[in-house]
Amino acid sequence: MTATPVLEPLLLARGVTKRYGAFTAVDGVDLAVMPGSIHSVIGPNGAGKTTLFHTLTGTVPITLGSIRIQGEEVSRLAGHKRVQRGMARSFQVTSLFQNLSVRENLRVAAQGRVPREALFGWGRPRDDDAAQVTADAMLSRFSLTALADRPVAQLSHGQQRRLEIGLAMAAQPKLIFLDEPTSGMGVDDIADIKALIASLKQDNVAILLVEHNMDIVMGLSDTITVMQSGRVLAEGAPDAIRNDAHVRRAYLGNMITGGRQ
Amino acid sequence: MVLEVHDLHAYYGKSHVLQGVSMEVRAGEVVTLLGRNGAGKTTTLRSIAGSLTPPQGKVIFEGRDVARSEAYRIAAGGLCLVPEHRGIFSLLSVEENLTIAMRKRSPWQLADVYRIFPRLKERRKNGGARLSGGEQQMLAIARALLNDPKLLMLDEPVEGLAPVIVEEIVDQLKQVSATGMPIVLVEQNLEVCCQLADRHYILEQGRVVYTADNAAFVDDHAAKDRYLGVNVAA
Amino acid sequence: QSEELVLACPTAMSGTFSAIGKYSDLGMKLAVDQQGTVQGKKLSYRMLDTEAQPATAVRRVQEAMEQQNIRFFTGALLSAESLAMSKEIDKAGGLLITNGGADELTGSDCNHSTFRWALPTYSLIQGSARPLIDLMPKAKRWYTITPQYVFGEGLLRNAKALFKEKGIEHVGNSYHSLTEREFSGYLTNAMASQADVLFLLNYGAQASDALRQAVSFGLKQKMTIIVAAASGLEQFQALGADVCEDVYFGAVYWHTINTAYNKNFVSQVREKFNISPNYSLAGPYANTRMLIEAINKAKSTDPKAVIAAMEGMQYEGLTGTEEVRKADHQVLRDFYLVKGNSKAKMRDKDDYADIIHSGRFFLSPEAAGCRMV
Amino acid sequence: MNVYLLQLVNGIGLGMLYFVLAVGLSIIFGLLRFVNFAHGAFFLLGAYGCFQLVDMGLNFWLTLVLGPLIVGALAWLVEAVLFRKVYHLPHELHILITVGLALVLQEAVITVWGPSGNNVSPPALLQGVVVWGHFIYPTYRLFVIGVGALMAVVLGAVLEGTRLGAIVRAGSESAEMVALLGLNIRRIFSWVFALGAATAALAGVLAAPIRGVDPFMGVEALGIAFVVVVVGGMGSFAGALAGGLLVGIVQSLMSVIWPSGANLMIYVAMALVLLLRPNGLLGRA
Amino acid sequence: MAVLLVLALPMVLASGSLATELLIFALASMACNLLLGYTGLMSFGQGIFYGLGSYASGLLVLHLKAPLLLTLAGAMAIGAFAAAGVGWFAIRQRGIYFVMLTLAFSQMFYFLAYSLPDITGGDNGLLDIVRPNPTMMGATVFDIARPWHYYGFVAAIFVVVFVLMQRLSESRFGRTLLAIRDNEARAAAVGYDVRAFKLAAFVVSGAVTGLAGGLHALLSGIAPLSSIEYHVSETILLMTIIGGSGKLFASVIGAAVYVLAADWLSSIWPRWMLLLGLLLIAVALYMPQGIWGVLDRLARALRRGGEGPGARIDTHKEQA
Ligand SMILES: Nc1ncnc2c1ncn2[C@@H]1O[C@H](COP(=O)(O)OP(=O)(O)OP(=O)(O)O)[C@@H](O)[C@H]1O
Ligand SMILES: Nc1ncnc2c1ncn2[C@@H]1O[C@H](COP(=O)(O)OP(=O)(O)OP(=O)(O)O)[C@@H](O)[C@H]1O
Ligand SMILES: [Mg+2]
Ligand SMILES: [Mg+2]
Repeated sequence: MTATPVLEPLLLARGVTKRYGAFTAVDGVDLAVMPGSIHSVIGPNGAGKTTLFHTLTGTVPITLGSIRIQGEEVSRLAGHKRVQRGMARSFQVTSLFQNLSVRENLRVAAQGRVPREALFGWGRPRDDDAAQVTADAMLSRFSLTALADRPVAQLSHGQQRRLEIGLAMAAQPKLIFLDEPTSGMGVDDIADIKALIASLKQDNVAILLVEHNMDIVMGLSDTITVMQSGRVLAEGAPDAIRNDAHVRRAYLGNMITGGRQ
Repeated sequence: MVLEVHDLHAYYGKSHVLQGVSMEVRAGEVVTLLGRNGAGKTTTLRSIAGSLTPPQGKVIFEGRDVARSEAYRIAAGGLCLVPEHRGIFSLLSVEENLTIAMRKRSPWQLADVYRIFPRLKERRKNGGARLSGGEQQMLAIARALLNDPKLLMLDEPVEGLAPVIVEEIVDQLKQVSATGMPIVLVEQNLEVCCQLADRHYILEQGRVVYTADNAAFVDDHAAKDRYLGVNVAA
Repeated sequence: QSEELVLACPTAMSGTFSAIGKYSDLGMKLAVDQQGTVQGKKLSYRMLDTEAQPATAVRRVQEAMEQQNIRFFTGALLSAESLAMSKEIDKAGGLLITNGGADELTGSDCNHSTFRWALPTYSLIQGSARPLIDLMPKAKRWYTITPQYVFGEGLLRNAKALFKEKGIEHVGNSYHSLTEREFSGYLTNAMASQADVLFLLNYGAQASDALRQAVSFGLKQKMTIIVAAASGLEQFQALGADVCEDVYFGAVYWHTINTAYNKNFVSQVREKFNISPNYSLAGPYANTRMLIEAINKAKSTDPKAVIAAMEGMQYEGLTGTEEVRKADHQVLRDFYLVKGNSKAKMRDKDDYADIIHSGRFFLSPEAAGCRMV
Repeated sequence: MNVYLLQLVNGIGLGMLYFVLAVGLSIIFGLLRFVNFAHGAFFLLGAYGCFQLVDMGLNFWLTLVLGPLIVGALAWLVEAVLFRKVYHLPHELHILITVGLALVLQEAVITVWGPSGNNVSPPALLQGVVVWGHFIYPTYRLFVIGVGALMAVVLGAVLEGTRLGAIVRAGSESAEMVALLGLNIRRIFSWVFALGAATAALAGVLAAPIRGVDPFMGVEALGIAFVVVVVGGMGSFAGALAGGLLVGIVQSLMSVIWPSGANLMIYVAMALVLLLRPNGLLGRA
Repeated sequence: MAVLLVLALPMVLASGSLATELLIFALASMACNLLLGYTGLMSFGQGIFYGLGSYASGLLVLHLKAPLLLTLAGAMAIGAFAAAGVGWFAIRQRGIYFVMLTLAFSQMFYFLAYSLPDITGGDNGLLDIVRPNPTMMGATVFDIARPWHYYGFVAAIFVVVFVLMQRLSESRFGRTLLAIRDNEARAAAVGYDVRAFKLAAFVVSGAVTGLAGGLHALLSGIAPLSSIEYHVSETILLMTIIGGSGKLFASVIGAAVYVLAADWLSSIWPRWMLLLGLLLIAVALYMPQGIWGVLDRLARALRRGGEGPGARIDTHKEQA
């Protein structure tokens, strides 16, 4: 698995299409994510970013198109099976295990990488379980250690957003989907998250990022895909995108939300 | 003086989340409530709006103390909150979401909000669940306007919105406040705050630790660094 | 040994059949109070609430035998639980007199400890349909509605046999489940079959509903209606005279039975509880009287002796001289056919029907399938 | 006239009664998200109310109005003092409290009116039968069909069409948010609940002359009502109608095709519908 | 704690049959709790497995003269098997629709049992189910004919099952169920095949319920139709809710309270169900966490009073 030729994309999506009844939310999108790269998808509200995520991660069934991970076709694979192929995602609208402690949230997420250990998991989880170790690592990485034993329901929105990403990372994926990770976060956390995302590059994890914070998008992305009303409007390096006339008109405006150089 | 909050306290179970918040909103001004995650901004708004009942403290709205009176009475009185998670009704169509909030006497009517948010008009018949994050936010704000507010409280209204929309909303909010509507704004996006607000409050661990008018705040980098940790350098 | 002799009446006090329990209690009370002491022992009784659930019935019986060391059980009525208890009581060497409808009680599942005052399905059919057929020779087309469980099947089997013998055309039958309460569908079938007689083989509330709905469908005008086995006076009270008028009912007991014994019984019930006795009240009473007879005859309260005394015993009972058949412990006695009165013709508030025929009809023990081991 | 056709007509008659019986349950669940196992008990009360009032010499038509009103009022009270306290709790507690109430009411009925049933004769005007060839149908059941149809129209207009309908649906999703819009959700809930109970009672009144009254008709009715609601789609008002008719017709036709299986088939039908259309025939996702 | 209860019962209860029935329903209720409290599935179909369990053991004893343990194994097997079948359909549904679907199934199985009298004895049920003694190499280990002896036997089984279930609920499997209960969508998103887990839980629950049914058939010597009625499903569910979902021992308490209350009330007043109804209402109003919730809070209050601030911490540990 690890011995993948560098030039082969980790994720290769062709003609991804999602229809809700008559309405086409995603319309023939092509996408190629290189290993260890940060690839952002931006676009106005309702462009279809989240829906694209949903189809790629198998949260909703795809209507048309093909999705390959390291050459393996996964477009018809159930969402939970794609996780074992090294995909993980965070949700735009926070979605956690509200009644479990923060620590347990992370452990369960980490364990998801090897579900049969749970399905036939007769033993009690122990502190030296691989999953538990990962979870504890995540706790400190997201500076949630102080809250480790609190039920998630008691965390503030921002704290929950951070955990949201933590869950995605706990699966130790090759490719991680982040849907607006910083939405509703305090400015300081945004900085942390930015650093965090950057740090992921080191462990050679590829990131597919939906984000409205241009500071992060422009600052971190290797490639940016701009979507509008379900279609790809433009794709390219940050600078190219920043200077693309269409994109400006369609999206960035005068970049009120940070990212001003 | 539209709203006066005196020494407001709030608890979640044992955790003492608000430890005596005091603030005020004068006629026609926009006030922001800033602070790190978990500072207590949302809790403050919810306590004022009455969806949390503050065990201690006063909330004087248009001369009457409304603390500890029922949420729907407070809202009917014109203290109108757009909550953090938008509270869109997924069982209702977009239009129904709007109509249940409509008030005859409100200066804002359906036509007005459709003009501002054309996207909502397109999706009129869509279920509330079938909206993108941004669309949901728009719906929430539109709904609040129909509800004939005398004071608008917005909890992170542009969270997760695309810059163009953010601008639209900012302009929109400017218009709203231009009509003389007082607004309390909780927002993480300093840019937005500074564009809109007349005064700022900064919360920390459930207390107001800083307050200044806009002009002063814009230049007070020390405060921003200290309380919000923005490094304006980058 | 305590100087008290405690009888138990295990029956449904709560749940769907709680009406039975209510009246059974009165019946037991009357019989026990009348007697006072038997063989020098103070007579008393306990009601055991079976909740109409065999499992509960068995548990209550077990407890009664274990803890209060009760050996004599009378008045059980529901088929399923009677069967279950009969087994349990036989195991522990007690004695049960039941009014259960299931033929197995004195048939395939008969045993030494179990006696039955109720009548087998054979008697019900013979006692209800046969006289009616003789009464109306021209009514050749009969339609049956049958609940699909052992009791219903038994009735149907016997009815078919009788039809065969009498050259009656069985123009159709509708089975229904034990939980059915809506009979319009079946009635529509009956109507379409253009029968002369509608023969209802279901019991209790189901019979009431079927009949009530039949009347509302105007079937009375189109055909004669007969209910194989009325559950008793309370059923008439529930239905009201208008519904019952001109309808025929088979009856295991009816308060106007013309025997001195019964007259006396009825008057006592009237003065004590100022109601007229129904089957649920008469049954446990009769059972208990019968038991006491046997105990006195045996001059002992040892179940074995009492059983021996009861076998073949002849005694005066509500329906006249009754006899306990040794071979299968079935009580041989009369069954009645009554016809509903119009409101105008009722002499008192409970005079819903007149007895128009009575008689004894029994299969041989062999034919009934009882093999005592 | 062919027997299947007869059964079809008869099935419709049944179906209409089932609809009136179930629609209240559907409203209460679908909109308040409240599982009301006491619905059957309200039906029971309606029936006994009818018996009692008619017995006291009141005429049936008055009963038809009075019965539901009384029960509705009672339900309004119950909602205010009991159920309101558990809306926010999980479903299992709804079941607990409503089953409890159902038991209490049923046993109360037994203590007042005795354990064995009673008869209620339909009003003189409706006692006759209509005749088509060999087929006879009680006028009264035709009347029931009429009432059902009327209910369908009226309720339909109110629930799906009006702002009130929308508000209640909203409330079922987030009472807090509705309150934030300045609407007194609690009062609305009470009214809807009372209305739902009243319809159950109406069904009871209508049913009494058909099947008499007995203390256990409530439990039985509840079973049917749930099937109807689930088949039709929880909260969908038109669903209750469709479900009612479907169940009625299946039951009626089965009594020719496979009588002993009539009840079984009802549930088989229900399971099938749920497998093919997870939200019932007309339920919204 | 389970052991204590098992030992306490004989001292407080006069009737062995009652005590045994209590333990049997405790088993069924625990199985129900595994679904309700750990998986968030409110099953109205437990009666199916219970009923099939009793039929199975009845048939095994009657027709095959099967030895005790085999009989019970059979009951478990059929319970598990049926659960797999019912579950396979039912878990496609969520929320109240799931409840209703299971309810529909329980009705179906009732009518099925009802319309197959040759196998189930129809309305009369199966009779004469004589308890086989537990034997080892032909030799009777000990005689369970008398009620209290049988109680001993059931008690042993109860304790074993309880311990196993307890272990299961703390296992990685059980913890994952809790997560699924909490947020199905996310559980799927982090890589779990939610249906597989639900089905597994269903099968375990079915097996235990089947066992309970089997034990009951041997207790009463009959397998009546009423053992597969919807009523049984309801009772089991009520017991579980009364006890409080999410904690195994709570179900045991729930079952105990229900069985004892029913037994006691029914002996004092024919209208006892009215009182039972009031009890249910009271629990719903004042003990939303069930009776267990109350006891638990009491226990903590005491401990806190006893040990001062320190106590809060270890109570936290308990929860985690
Ligand atoms: N379940 C659904 N049924 C029908 N339409 C839907 C559904 N979900 C989303 N849509 C529509 O699909 C379009 C894309 O939605 P999506 O959430 O992907 O946008 P987005 O790019 O994520 O927007 P945002 O940045 O605001 O989150 C929207 O117009 C939305 O109305
Ligand atoms: N439901 C709850 N139960 C217990 N504690 C809570 C609950 N909601 C919030 N808290 C706690 O109260 C504190 C304030 O929360 P609040 O949501 O008001 O912060 P906030 O300023 O709105 O944060 P954010 O900017 O992330 O929205 C936080 O520490 C949080 O952990
Ligand atoms: Mg999105
Ligand atoms: Mg907040």
